[in-house]
Order: sequence, then structure tokens, then C-alpha cells
Amino acid sequence: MTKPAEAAPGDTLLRVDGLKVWFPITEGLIFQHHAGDVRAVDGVSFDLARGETLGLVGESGCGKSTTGRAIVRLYRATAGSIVFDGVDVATVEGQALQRMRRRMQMIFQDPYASLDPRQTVGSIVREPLDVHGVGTSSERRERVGELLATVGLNPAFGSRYPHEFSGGQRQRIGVARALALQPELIVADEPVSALDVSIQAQIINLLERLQASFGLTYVFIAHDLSVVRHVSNRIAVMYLGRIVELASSVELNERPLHPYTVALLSAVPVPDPARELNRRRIILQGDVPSPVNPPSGCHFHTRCWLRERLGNPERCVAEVPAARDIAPGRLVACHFAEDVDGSREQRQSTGQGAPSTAPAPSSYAPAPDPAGSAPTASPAPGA
Amino acid sequence: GSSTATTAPSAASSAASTSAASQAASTAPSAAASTAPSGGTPVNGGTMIFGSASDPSTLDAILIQDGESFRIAQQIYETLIKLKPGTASDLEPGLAKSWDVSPDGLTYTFHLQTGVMFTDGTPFNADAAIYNVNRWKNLPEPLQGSDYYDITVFGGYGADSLISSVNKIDDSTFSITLKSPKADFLTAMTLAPFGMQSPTALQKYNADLAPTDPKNTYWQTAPTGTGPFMFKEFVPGDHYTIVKNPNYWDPANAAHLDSVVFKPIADSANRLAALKSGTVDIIDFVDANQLNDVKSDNTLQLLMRSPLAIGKYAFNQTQKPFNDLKVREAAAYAIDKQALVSAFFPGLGTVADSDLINTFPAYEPNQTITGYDPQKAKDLLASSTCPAPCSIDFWYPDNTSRPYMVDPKGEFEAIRQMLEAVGFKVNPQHKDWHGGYLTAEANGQYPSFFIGWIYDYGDPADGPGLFYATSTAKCNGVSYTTPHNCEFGEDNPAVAAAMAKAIAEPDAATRTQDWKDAMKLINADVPDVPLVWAGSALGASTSIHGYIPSPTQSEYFNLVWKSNS
Amino acid sequence: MLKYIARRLLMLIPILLGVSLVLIGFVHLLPGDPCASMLGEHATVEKLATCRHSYGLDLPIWQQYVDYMGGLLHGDMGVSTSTRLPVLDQFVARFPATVELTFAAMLFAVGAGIPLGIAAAKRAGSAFDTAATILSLLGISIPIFFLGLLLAYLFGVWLHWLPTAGRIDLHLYPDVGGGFLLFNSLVIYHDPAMFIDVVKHLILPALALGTIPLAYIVRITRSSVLEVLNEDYVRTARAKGLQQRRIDNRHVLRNALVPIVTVIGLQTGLLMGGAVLTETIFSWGGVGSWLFQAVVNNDFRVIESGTLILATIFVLVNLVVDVSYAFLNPRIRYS
Amino acid sequence: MAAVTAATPAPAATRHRGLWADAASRLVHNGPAMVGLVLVVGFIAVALFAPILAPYNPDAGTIINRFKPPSPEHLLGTDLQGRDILSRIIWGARSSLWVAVLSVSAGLAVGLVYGAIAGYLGGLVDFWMMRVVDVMLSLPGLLLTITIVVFLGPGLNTIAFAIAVENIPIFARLLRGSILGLKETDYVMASRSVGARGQRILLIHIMPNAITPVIVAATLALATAIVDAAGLGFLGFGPQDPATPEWGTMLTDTYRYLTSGAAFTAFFPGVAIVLSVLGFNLLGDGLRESLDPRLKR
Amino acid sequence: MALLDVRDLVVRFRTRDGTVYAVNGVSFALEPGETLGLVGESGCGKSVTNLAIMRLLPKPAGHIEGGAVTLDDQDLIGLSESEMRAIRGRDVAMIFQDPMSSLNPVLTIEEQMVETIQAHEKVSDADARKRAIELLGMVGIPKPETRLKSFPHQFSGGMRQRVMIAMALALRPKLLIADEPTTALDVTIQAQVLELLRDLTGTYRTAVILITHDLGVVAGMTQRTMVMYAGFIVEAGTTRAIYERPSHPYTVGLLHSIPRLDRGTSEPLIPIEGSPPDQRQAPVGCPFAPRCAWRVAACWTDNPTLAARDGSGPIRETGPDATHRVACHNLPTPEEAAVGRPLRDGFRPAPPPGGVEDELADMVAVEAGAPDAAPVP
Ligand SMILES: Nc1ncnc2c1ncn2[C@@H]1O[C@H](COP(=O)(O)OP(=O)(O)OP(=O)(O)O)[C@@H](O)[C@H]1O
Ligand SMILES: Nc1ncnc2c1ncn2[C@@H]1O[C@H](COP(=O)(O)OP(=O)(O)OP(=O)(O)O)[C@@H](O)[C@H]1O
Ligand SMILES: [Mg+2]
Ligand SMILES: [Mg+2]
Repeated sequence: MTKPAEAAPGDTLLRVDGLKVWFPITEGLIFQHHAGDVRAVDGVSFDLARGETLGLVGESGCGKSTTGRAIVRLYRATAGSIVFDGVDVATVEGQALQRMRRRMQMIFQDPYASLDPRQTVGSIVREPLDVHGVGTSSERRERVGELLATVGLNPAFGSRYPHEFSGGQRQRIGVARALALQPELIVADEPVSALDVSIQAQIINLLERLQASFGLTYVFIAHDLSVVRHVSNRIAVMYLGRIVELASSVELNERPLHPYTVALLSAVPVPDPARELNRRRIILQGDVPSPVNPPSGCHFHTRCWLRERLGNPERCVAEVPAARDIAPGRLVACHFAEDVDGSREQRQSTGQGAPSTAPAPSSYAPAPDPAGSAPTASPAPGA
Repeated sequence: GSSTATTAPSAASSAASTSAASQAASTAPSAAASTAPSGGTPVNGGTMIFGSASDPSTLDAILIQDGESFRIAQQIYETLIKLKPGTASDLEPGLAKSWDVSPDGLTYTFHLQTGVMFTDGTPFNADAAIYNVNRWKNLPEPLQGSDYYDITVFGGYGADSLISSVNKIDDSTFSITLKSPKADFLTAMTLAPFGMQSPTALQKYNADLAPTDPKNTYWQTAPTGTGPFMFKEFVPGDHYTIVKNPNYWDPANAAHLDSVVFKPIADSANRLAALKSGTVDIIDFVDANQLNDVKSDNTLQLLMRSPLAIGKYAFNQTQKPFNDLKVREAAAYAIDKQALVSAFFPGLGTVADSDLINTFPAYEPNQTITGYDPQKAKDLLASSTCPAPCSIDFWYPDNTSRPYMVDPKGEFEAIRQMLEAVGFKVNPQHKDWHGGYLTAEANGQYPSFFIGWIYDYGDPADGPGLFYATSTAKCNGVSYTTPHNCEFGEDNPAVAAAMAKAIAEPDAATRTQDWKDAMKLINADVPDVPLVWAGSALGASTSIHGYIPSPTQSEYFNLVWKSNS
Repeated sequence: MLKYIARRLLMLIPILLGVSLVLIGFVHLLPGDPCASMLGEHATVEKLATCRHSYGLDLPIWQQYVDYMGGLLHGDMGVSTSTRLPVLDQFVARFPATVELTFAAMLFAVGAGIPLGIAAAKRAGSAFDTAATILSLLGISIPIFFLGLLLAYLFGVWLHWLPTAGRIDLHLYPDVGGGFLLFNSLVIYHDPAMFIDVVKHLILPALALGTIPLAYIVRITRSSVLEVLNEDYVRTARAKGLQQRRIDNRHVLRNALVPIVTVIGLQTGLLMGGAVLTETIFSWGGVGSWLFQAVVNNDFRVIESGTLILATIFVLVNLVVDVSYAFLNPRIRYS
Repeated sequence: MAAVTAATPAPAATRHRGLWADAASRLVHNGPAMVGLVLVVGFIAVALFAPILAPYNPDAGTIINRFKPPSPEHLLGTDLQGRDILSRIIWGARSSLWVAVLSVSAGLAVGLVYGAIAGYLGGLVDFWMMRVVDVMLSLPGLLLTITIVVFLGPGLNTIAFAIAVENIPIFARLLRGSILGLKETDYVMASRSVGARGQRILLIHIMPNAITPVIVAATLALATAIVDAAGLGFLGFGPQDPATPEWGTMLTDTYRYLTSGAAFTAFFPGVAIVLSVLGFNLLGDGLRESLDPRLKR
Repeated sequence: MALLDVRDLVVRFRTRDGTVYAVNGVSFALEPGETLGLVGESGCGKSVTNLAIMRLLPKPAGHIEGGAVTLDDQDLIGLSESEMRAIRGRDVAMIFQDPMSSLNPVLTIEEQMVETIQAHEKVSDADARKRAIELLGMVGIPKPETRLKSFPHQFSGGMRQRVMIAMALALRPKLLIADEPTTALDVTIQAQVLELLRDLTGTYRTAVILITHDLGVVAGMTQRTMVMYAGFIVEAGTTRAIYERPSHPYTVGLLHSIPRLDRGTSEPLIPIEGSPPDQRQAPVGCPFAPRCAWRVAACWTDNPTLAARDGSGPIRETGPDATHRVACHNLPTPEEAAVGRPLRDGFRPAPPPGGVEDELADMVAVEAGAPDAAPVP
């Protein structure tokens, strides 16, 4: 059900190169003029092998969704290319685009907003078939039943309306719609963020199961690192429209090399009071700057703990750090990534650091931890 | 006239007179049916609020054509000759103490009152009077065409004008010489449009510029006469105020009231509400259905004006099927006038059977159509060129209520029922009164229609004489004098000849007989179905005294006073 | 903010151009001829032609439009064909009446509507709420002239409490002309009795005219307040232990105000020119009945210029409303 | 073992109703709205079955019989022309309904297309199209209506048309507003992502959702149309054809008699207008609440 | 004596669609300075419980139908509205989830802070303002003097939540109720806010009730934890005890539903199937029974009460050695808890009693057929 981090990559299905998506800001009442841009995505490159899952994480507003939407051509790329199976998505039009659309689908974050409240579940799931004229109408109806069953819904529910379903069930409907055309690539934009924890797991498992049975390729967008890590082979960490680090999910978790990744990891709370007690967080100062006027040089330099420790080198302000292949399959866009490696912060954030002298948050000392860090997990059946 | 709301006294008292009081006019209806109780000694002071139907439309006297303007002009301007209050024809000295007529009936010499001043201080004398008369004669070009009574009385300007010359004799005497005799000239001189206006004010406020010219502010800001009242202010749409002229030349007849405010209230129901709530003191045009309401209220009084208007259902004989006399007769017999009058004119009108009102000496009962007879109507129709169901177009106006036609649609509906009962098939046709009803009617476009007439003169010449006296018609508004033929299509040379004779006849008794003959002929032609002779009524608070209603609506407010309570 | 206002004012130009185009088009579609109604039915062809010429009616329509607009630029709004008065003067004479009536009607609508709406929202679902809703709906359901007449009879004729026509008791104050009577009576004449009389005259027309805005305001206040009552910050305010009155006034009402102000603005704009019926019933010499008469009399210049002024006022009122949003909602102010 | 995964239904899933059915049930539980519905349905039924319901020919009568007060013979009395008021009110329902329906449907037809084009195309087209709407909205409504009636001549259809013209910008703006809002919704995005294009999105996804506020506005506009028509009648621009009973005109023709003994002639048509308008308003309000679950009280 | 004592609190909503059984007899206590986590899925009654304590239930639907709430020996339920108002904000303060909507958008930060202070203390505007500046400085807002004039929308989410905290702590309340204070924030900002909260409440020894979905947040922030489900407390104890020995099937399920950074990536998630119950039906039996892999027949009919997990000793509700209590008829063993599913041979969850079978039975069958829901051998 879960894949090994080193899942053998197939051929490259998707290659994104230098993708920029800028939203123009216009002003003026009668005659609009261009007053600037929201640089939602500002030079993103990665590739994705068939059958692979790429996780995309980052804080709110860093351009994850925009990247995802550009891939499925909901937005037009301002610059750069998105090559899907050898064809540049950014340039195709008309029939070719329609054909392309059949091969890549999207799952949306909000299971409430992404289903048309006036359509029955059946017609929502059937829409892709209708649009692309797949099969006869009775075949379509049959296929809708199959799809609903596949995502774990009663096919008889096709005649109901979305609002009659719970959040988890709705997200299943969204998944069924995405599956309808048997796509190769699915961009899942925060598919579980809006769901309760218990339901999250249902959907994550469903997605993994579907990937296994249909050989799907995922771009999995989330802001929750633990979820992304769970489902992805590789993870790209985004900050202000750029990828700052790209690594396999295990690597990223164990040896983050970008100061931002380190901070992100360190900020994720862990449901283990004993560990929480001993962890020391890197608290980033302030908020994410505006994508309209991103900071010069390294976008992260305004909040960077490493830069501060290094005595605020000019280089971070002056020079845009290139995405470097620091190790095989490991891209980092930081001038001083080497300083991160092995640092106390890195170790602490990954839970490998020695307990520091951090004051205990509670007013009384916790009892010694009998279970400690003993792995409580056992292999899942059938894994 | 028919379209202009009302007014204008008349009297064809042809006999020239040097005396102040002329004899009672032979043809005019008698005095007012009721008068506000004099109720003791007049009290001076106070304000009367008059609930009128609309704002005046001008107060440059010579341009006045509508009743509301007449009403106000009557108070602030004075004419050379006046009507005796409540009468339609008794002449009385006005600004002229007396007058003489030359034997050829062409030259009229007026002896003016002395010591009279316009309210702006300009003396009223022969010069001022001549200034006014010359203005009528040579009306400034921009004003021409708007002077209805100037045109109807004098026929035009400059060379066209009936006035040949105006001469000053001395400071208080002047004469007018006409090009041809005009029997009703003196009576016409009592019309408010011929009121005397201050030459100084006329010039100062550019009254001679086009009314559209913003510099012409005369009537809205400074209409100036010699009357017992003078202009105070005009707030269009809200009120028009006149105040007592403190220096009125005839102290005996000076106004009792300090001021009169005219408050336009268009809707009759609202007008009555305003009267009953005490918002206004007196209102004009009480609806028939409101008469009882006023009567039964012991704080109110009803002031009745005797009939001087005729309402009728008329035909155009050049249009089918009304070219057939039998059809016209059938329609005439089909209408139950009594029911109609009691439904729509209770208390304000009587059943009419002639274009002449029965108070006129020349009146004679209609011998052709003898009364309501549906069976006869059916028979006539059956034998006509348009047997039942005989489809006819019947026009009535929208958005108007006239004394002779208080509820056009309602009356139409009632008559439609009656006509259809005898075999007509009525197609309702209607047009806005202000939106071209009259124009199309005057041009002869309607086969059958509602129309009416308010006499400016209590003389048959002003009624049937206008409608039917010519047998040839020019039908696009070119002729001023007798254009009415277009609407009726009455083309009977015998009728035309009889009427021409009557109009020309100088002797009163002969004239009356001539008119009776002419009316017999016209009635036989059934050019219309006279429905009602209508008067009108004012409602007033019982604190109002001395208000003398006049059939011609020329009522003098200097006589009115208000008791405190 | 100033830039915004400037831009909005600039926006007026195309709108007013559009309005003037529509108007001139409409006026020319109107049947009948202003000259014919002016000169009466017996006017001669020549007279008509002269008259038409004097008003420029014989020119091609585009020429008329250009001339008219040229006149407007010079502040010349033309002259009424029925009263022969300059349109602008007439407007100025009547506008105070309209303003006072609109003001009074809105005062009534707002003064009664907002408290009623708030009360209904706070008791949402209760019998009071239902009654308030139905009452306000009843207001919209009665034809205004019918209501006006009923009011006039009830309060004027039967109870003799209030006058039913005009703006002021003309018996007592023949000296007072038009203008802003409410203001003048106090500030210029220093006459409280007169002020009271003016107010008495205002009551019935204001009631009749205010009924429709009242209904809208009650409804919008109710739903808006209901919405705000469910907002988190109201809960926060209560959690902070604030006085109920303070919560209502500072937290609830201020936030609920934007849609309410929109409705108030819209209704004020509508009343300015839409009071034809009320003005007719209560003989109120305002702009509405003036324009109405102009339509009836085919008084084309009055229709054109009068409506143009009204449209300008309407747009300006909307601008004021939009600007007031900025004061109600700081988000707008600072963006 | 099935029971391991047994799921309790999600709250909303317990009821097998469609969205509309849901709205309908909310409506049914809304007292005032039901009163409104009853009034409206009654009104429509009266209009439809006028020939059966009316005891007399609404158009027949003689002035001899005028102003008969209500009696068993004439339940609501007779009018000035001696016609049966009840029958005229019953037939008048047809005219009023006709004016209401015609004005609103004509307004809808044009307004919807206009608003949909502006909202869907957006950009400059939308900008200028909305300026035209601004122009129309800034013209005083009643005067515009009167002008149109004067232009076209009086009559039921004319009045309906004139009122429709007034409705157009309102509907257009409303629809455009909701379309603009809906264009960016996730479900429209979702539909685009599966390849759906312009027309389909507009017709299948946007319109059905955008139309809700318009439906509500239309219901209220039905009410307004009846009152407006009555107001036009008062000003003398009502449907002038005397043979077609119409409530506004009936009221206009008789309000003068309110205080002079025949008050019933004005009272009953007045009541008919108030009730029908109230009905539409209550229903419209109820629809607003039931179609928008957020406003639930 | 405990600072806060809640006994058998019952809260219901009477709506048009029926009664919502939101909180069904909740009891707990809190000592001064103690931090308590309240976790559970959406709709389980966390917020309602706390709103009831504050007597801020949405009107007119929400009613406290039973129970007692004592704060400092004072019975809050019996207080008049104005007495209660004096307590709100002064003795008990609240922070809400959405800092965006919890601050009034039309009032400046200053107005909102000053009014809070002045609602409870007679201080001059200038003094209140000075206090506000101090407070803003305390929560780490740079240049508080100038920022005081700002409106909420001029702050970022994290800053707004800081303002909320400053406002809540303005009067040094004894109890702070934080209702999902960081759910709307990014993790990095969440870390900032949580640290601030921890520092300040630690310094003032403010008792805290922290409501959250995030089991990680509770782990790091609280001393004691209560798990709620469908209006019931199903498990309570010290935070350590609950994370180390999760004993209620629901708690076990929650812990297995979340991917954890501190565990290997290969660990499968074990979802809790189905969804929470419709709280419009009066609860019968254990509310979790329909979703429970450990349920026995009694679960369908008897609602287990909260009892000490090991069944011995006096029950302590508060403090570091608070008794670990669970409401369950069939406790998972520690091994089962570690694995996340029953390990007993041949154990099958009891089928629903006849008649209780609902209309979604068909759906269940489908779910069961789905591979990820494969029956445990
Ligand atoms: N259609 C748009 N027009 C203008 N700006 C946009 C648009 N869509 C997104 N943005 C801006 O682009 C930036 C990136 O947005 P995006 O939705 O891609 O972020 P994200 O990483 O998905 O964030 P989140 O976690 O909140 O979903 C944000 O600043 C956002 O405001
Ligand atoms: N105003 C209300 N009217 C009716 N029911 C309500 C109302 N507020 C809450 N409820 C119901 O009360 C129950 C408990 O709600 P509560 O808000 O306490 O949940 P919660 O645990 O805080 O959830 P969340 O994590 O989503 O905030 C839910 O079933 C909810 O539907
Ligand atoms: Mg996103
Ligand atoms: Mg909550």
C-alpha cells in the first residue's frame, strides 16, 4: 500500500522547466494599466517519472496550487515549459489540448466547493465522459457506477446531490471524477486538508490504492509535511514561488539541507509528548513576504536562521541561489546548504538531536518515558 | 372654447351704451345659482387658500388661455369694462368710467378713471392703455400664436388686426377704431386677457421677448396691474400668492383679504381631502360624487355655478357608418341620457337635448330625437346601411376630466353598454387628451367621439355657430374661425345659410327666431347626441363669505372675506 | 481616496453622456409634438413650423443633440415649452421640496426601519419577527396612492390631526416661498412654530413615501444583522465581557451597516425622482411631479435636462454611498 | 466482517432529498412563505379559472344598477357601471397576472442574456455593458416607464413591456454578479480541468447556480409589477381598455368613491392588489431563505 | 479546590431540523495553571462545551439543559447575564480559531483592546492605551505604538492571533480557553503562536483549555488531555498517559490515522471507517460503536461511563497524576493499541442489533468490498 521511497522510477512523464505564472495586477477605472504582478510561481523546475508521486509543500501562498493548475492548463504559464509525455502543455490548443486533458486530471482541496451543488453525483462523475464523448450513454452510466464503486461509494448514490454526503464521501466523488477518463497524471491539490483526521486517512489510503492498481502518477500538494511525506516518493519544498529543495521523502526528512526545510520540519508538532518535550523548534521570524515584491536574492533571506548565524552574508541578498544538485537526486537552492548539513538545527528538527536544555513547557516533569522511541509500528498486512 | 379650460364672459349686447350698467343680455344664462352667504359685516384681513387644479400657465394677460391663469389675472389686472359679479353679461365700468360708440360702430371712446396707479407706481392713463392696446394689435413676433383670445377677438396682428387705429384724446381719454363693426366688442373687453398691464413692468421684465427667453421674467416675477390684489410670489408646483393692493384706487371695493394663496391640487379627491382637513379654504371643481359629502359637512358650503357647458357624443358624417342618418338616429335613441346624467353628473348637470343650453332664449326642445327609445333604435339600425351588429369606432380621451365630461372612460363604458344593447358593436378607441386627442379630432379622424364645449359667450354663435356654420371645411388647422367642420363633417348648405343669417342679424328678437330655425335644421341632421348641460361647483369652508360664483368663472376675490373661526 | 472619488466623478461623464443619448432618443420617440401641445389644436402649419424651428426641432437629431450638449456645457439647460421657464430655475425651485420630502421619508424609513430590523433579527423566528416581516411587506404591497389617500383621510379628514397638502400652512405664512423650509424656518426665521408646522406637513407624505424604503430597510437590516450576529467577532466581543449595548452599537451595527447603507443610498436616489405618486397626492411641488407633467405635456427640454440632473444626483448619491463604505469598512479605505 | 467498516451516515445523508426538495421542505416549514404560496396559487387559480369562477360577465352591467352594495346577489357589490365587482376582480386577476408575468419574463429574457454575456465574457466587454446598465439604472424608473407607455400607447402589453425595461438592468446586474462570483469557484475550475468548455460550463454549471438570486428577484418583481401597474393607472397610464378588467385600473377608477358612500368599489380591488402582492413578496422572501441555506433562521 | 469544575454538562440545540445533542454529560475539572487539551473530530462538541462554560451559546437554539459549571466556587450557570459579563474577559478569556474573523474588521486594534480593558476596569483612556501598548509588545508585535492604530486586516494571520492573545490576557484571566488557535495558520506561524502562548500562560500561571484537532499540538502543549466523541468524553488522563497508552478505540484510531514525521514512512494508516454520528439523534449505546472495531454487543445498547482505566484507586481528575479514565466496554490491549486493530483470535465486532440497521447498510457492503477496507484476518 505504501511505496518504498526508492520506488523505481519509470520514464519521465512530466517535465516542468522554468515555469513562471504571474498574475498581472491592473489598476484604473476606465483604462486599465498594468501595475505589477503577483509572482505566484517564479521559476519552478522538476520532473516526474511515471508512477511516481511528487509532493509539493510549502506555506500558504507559496504557489503550490498555481503550479498544479498550470500543469493541468487551468492557468497559462507566463514562461517556461510543461512537457507532458513529450508535448508542451503550455502551447497546445483545441483538439490537442482536449486530448491532453484526458490524460491529466485534478483533485481539489475543498470537497464542498469543488462539486457543483446543482448536479447529481452521477452527472458530476459523468461530466468528463460527456465532455470527451466517451462511449454511449448507457456505457457512461455503467462506468459511473464502476467509478463510484472503485472509490468506495454505493453506485446507487449517483442520483443524489453532493450536499447529501459527508466531507470524506465528497472527496471520494472528486476522486471518482478525476479517475473517469483513466488519466495518467493526477494533480491532487490538498485533497485531504479540509478533512477530519480520521477521514484523511481514508482518502490517503484510497489514493494510494488507486495508484497501485492503475499505475497513476501524482503531483500531491499539501501544506502538511507529514502527509506529503507519507504519500510521496519525492518532495519539492516551495517558498515564494520557487522550489528551494527537492529530495526523496526519506532524505528530506532525515537530512534537510535548506534552512527553510529545516524550519518547516522543526515546526511540525509530533503527537508524542515525550518527544515534544525535548524538541527545540526553530521559530521563524515574521511572515512570508508578499509575492508581489519578493525579497531580492534568496527569497528566504529575510527570515533565514542560518543567514543570521552566518552573520548575514551579502550574498543571500544579492544573488539568487541556483538550484544545486548537492547530491544525486537532491536539489537545494541555498548558497550555504553545506552549513546546514550536520547542524544542530538539522538534527533537532528531524528528532535526531540530543535533548537540549530547553525548558520544559509544563510545570511538572513528565514521567520517564517507558515506551520511549521504541517503534510501535508493525508492518501492515500485505505491504 | 372647447380645449381651453373655461372662462370668458360674453354677451352680445349690441346696443352701445354710455351708461355704466347695460341692460341684461338677452341670450345669456341667468346669474349664479348660489352665493356664499354674506353673513354679516365683512371682516378685513386674513388669507384665503384656494385649492385650484393646477398652476397658472402664464400671467402675461394677453397670452392667457386657461382657467387657472384667468382666475388669478382677474384679481391682479383690471379690464376697461367689467362684468357685474355673478352675471354672464351685465357690463360695469372697470378702468373706463364710461365709453361711447361711434354711430358707424367702428370707433369706441373710453373715458378712463383718474388717479389710478399700477402697483409698481406707474400711473394708469391713456398712454398706458394705448400701450396695452397697441401691444395686442402689434403683438411682438415671439409671442404670436400663443394669444388665443387676441386672435379670436381681433383676428391677428398688424395688417390682419381688426383694430385699425388707437388714438389718444387726452390724458384720460382714448379711442379704438375697428376696421369693421364687431357687435360683441365691448363684452370681449371684459375678458381677463384684455386686462391692463403696467408698461413699465412689461418693459423692465422683457415681457416682449420670447417666453422661452430666460430674460423674460415678467409673469413669474412681476406681473403688474391695477387690481385689488397684486402679485406676491410664485413657487411653481407649490403655490402662487397674491396680496392685497394697499393703494387700490377704489377704496370702496378694496380687498378684504390680506392675501390669497393658490395651491394646485390636481386630483379632485385630494382636493376635497385638503378642504375637509382645513388645509385649504376653498376648492374648485367639486366632483359630482363629492357634492353630498360637501353638503353634509356643516363646516362646508357648496357654491354652484349654473350650466354653461355642453357634453356630447358626436359623429363625423363623412365617415362610415355615420354618413347614414339612420345610424346616427339609432345611436341617439339608444342612449339613456337620464341614467347617464344621474350616474355621472348628479347635481351638476341636466339632461341635454340640444347644443344650446335651455337657459338661452334661442333654445327649443329637440324635435327630431324625442327621447330614449331602444326599440326605435333597434328598428332604425335594422333598416340602416349598417344593420346589427354594426361595428363602430368610438373615441374617448384619456387623462382628463372636464365639466362636461367628468369621467370619459366611465361615460364611454356606460354608453357602450347602451349602444351594444341595440345592436352596435363598439370598438373602444382612446387617446391621451394632452397627447393628441384633440388634434386628431379636429382633423376629422374620428368617426364618433366624445367632445364638449364651454361657452366663452352665452350666445349660440359661440356654439353651434362655430361648429356647423360653414359647409365647406378646410381640415388641417389652417382656418381659425370655423375649423370645427372638419370634426363633424356637417355639410348641409341649408344649415350653413341659416346660421350665417342668424349670426349676422343685428336685431335680438329676430336673431333668436333665426337661431330657432337654424337649430331645427341642425337637429334634424343629428350631427351629435347632446348628453348633458353641465355646471360646476366650488366647495368652501363656511368661514368664506362673499364669494359669488359665476357661470363664466369670472369671480372677484376683492368681495370675499373670511370670518374668524 | 481622493483619487478614487476623482475617478468616480470622471466615470460620471460617460454615464451622463449615455443618459443624455437615451433621453434625447426617448423624447423623440414620444408621440405628439411639443409645439402642437403648446400651440393648441388649431395651430397653423406655419405656426408649428416657426415654433419647431425656434426650438431647433427641425434639425436632424444629431444636430439637436450636439446643440443641446453645447448648451449644457455653457450651463444652459434649455427652457420649458409648457411654462416657458428656464429648466434650471424650475429645478432649483422644486428641488428643495424634493430634498425635504426625501429626507423626511428616509428619516422615517431609517429611524423606524433599523431599530425594527435589529429587533426582528435579535428575536429571529419569534412572533415579533414574523409580524415585523409581514408588516414591512404590507408596506410594499399597498399601492402608494391608495395608502396616501387612506392616510390623508385618516389623519387629515377624519382625525383632523395633520394637513394633507402642501409644505407649509399657507394661511399663517404667506411670506414664505420655496426653499428649504425646515432649515429656513429655524435658521432664517427663528420661528419654532413655523418649523413645527412644516414638520406637520411633512409627516403624511413622508409616511407614504417612506413605506417602501422602510420595508427594504427592515428586511436588509434584519438579514444583515442576523448575519453579523453570527460573526466570530461578535462572539469575541461577548467573550470579552462587553456591555450588550456596546456590542450592539459598535460591533453589530457598524458591521451590518454596509448593505443597509447601500439600500439607503439606492432608495434615496430612487425617491429623488420617483416620488411622482406621493407628490401628486399631497400636492407636493417636487421634482417628480414636475417631470411627470413634462412627460404628459411633451415638454422635451424639461424631460431631458430634468432627468439628466436627476441621473447626476442618483450617481452622486451612489458615489457618496460608495465613499461612505470606506468609512464604514477600513479595508476599502486603505486599499 | 462488514460491520467493521459500518459507517454512520453523515448527518446530511440521512435524508434522501434533492437540493430542490430540500429547499422545498424548508419552504414548507416557513409559515409566512406558505401563506404567500397559498395566496399566489390562489391568485393563479383564480386567473386560470376565471370563466368558471366568475358569477357574471365582468363586462356587462347598466348604470342603473350602479353602486349596489355587497349582497347575496352581488357578493362584493357592483361598480359605477353596475358591473359585478367580484366577477371583475376574478377576471382582473388575469390582467394583473398577465402584466406581472409578461413584464418579468420579458425582463428576464433580455436581462439574463445580457447579464450572462457580460458576466461570462468579463473584461472590457463587461465593463462597458455594465456602464450601459448604470445608465439605465440612473434614469428615474417610474418616469422611464411612463415615457415608454406614452410612447407605445396605453395597454396591458405596453405596461408590461415598460416594466420589463425597468427590470432588465436589475436582472442583468444580479445575474452578472453571481456569474462573476461563480466563475472562480472550484467546481467550475474542476469542470474546466476535465475539459469542459465555455458554453457547457455556462449553461450547466454557472447558470443553474447563478439563477437562484434571480428567481427570488423575479418573484419580488412580479409583486412590484402589479403595484407599478396600479400606480400607472393612478397617473392615468393604466390599460385604458375598459372592457378588460384590471385591478389597478379598477382601483384608480374608484378610489374617489372611498369616502362617498361606495367605498367598497375601491376597497375590494385594493384588497385584491394587496393580497396578491403580499403573496408574491412573502413567497419571494421565503424562496430567498429556503434557496439560501445560510439565511436559515 | 479546582479552579474550574464542570459537572454533567448537557447542551442541546433546538433547531428547525430537530434537537442536536451536542454535549451529553461532560464532567471535568481544572486546577489553576493547569493545561488541558481537548481533542476530537469536527462537531464532537469541543467548542460547544467551552461556549457553554462562557454562557455564550448561540441564541436562541443553544440551551444548557443540565449540569453545573463552577469557577472559583461560583456557579456560573446561575449567574445573571450582567454578573456573567463581569466574569467574561476578566476571569475567563477565549481565543478563537479564525483570527481573521474574530477581530472586528471595522475597529482599530486600539479600540478593541481598550474596550476590553475598560469593560472591566475603571481606567482612563490613556492608561488603557498604555496597557494595550505593553500587551502588544509582550506578544511580540513590533512598534506597538503605531500598530495600535491599525485595523485587523492590516495584520497577517499570525499577528492577528497575537493580538487576540494579547487581548485575552489583558486582564490576567485565571482561565484561557483557546479554541483551535492555530488551525488556520501555517506550521511555521503555528510554532510562533504556540510558543508565545506557552510562554505567557506559563509566566502567569494561567489555566488553559486548548481545543484542537491536531494531536501533535496537544502533545506539546498540555499536561492533560481529554478526547471527545459525539458530545461525550471518551478518554481522559494526563497527556503522556493518553499518548503512551491510548485506551479508547477512538483514540487509538485517531493516532493511527495520522501520518507521523517521527515514524517511518512505510507505516500504513489505519483509518476510522465511516463518519461521526448524526447528533440530531438521541444517543443510544456507545456513540462510537458503529465505527468501532472492538465493539461488543453491549456497545450497541449501553453507553459506557468514564471509568479509571485500570479500575483501581481513587479517581483524581486533575494534576500530574490524574487518573487515566476511559469510557469503553472493550478496551483495546496495549498491543492492539500499538497495531491499531484487534488482535484477538476470531474477534468480530458485534453486528448491529436488528432494527438498528440503517439505510446505509448497502454502502457498508461496498466499503467492505474495497481493497483498503479489507477485513482483518
Ligand atoms: N487568480 C489569481 N489572481 C491573482 N493572484 C493569485 C491568483 N491565484 C493565486 N494568486 C496568488 O498567487 C500566490 C500563490 O497562490 P497559490 O494558490 O498557488 O498558493 P498555495 O501555495 O496553493 O497556497 P495555499 O496553501 O493557501 O493554497 C498567492 O499570493 C495568491 O494570492
Ligand atoms: N448554532 C448551532 N445550531 C445547531 N447546532 C449546532 C450549533 N452550533 C453547534 N451545533 C452542533 O453542536 C455539535 C457540536 O459542535 P461544536 O462546534 O462544539 O463542535 P467542535 O467539536 O467544536 O467542532 P469543530 O472542530 O468543527 O470546531 C455539532 O453537531 C454541531 O452541529
Ligand atoms: Mg492552494
Ligand atoms: Mg469548534
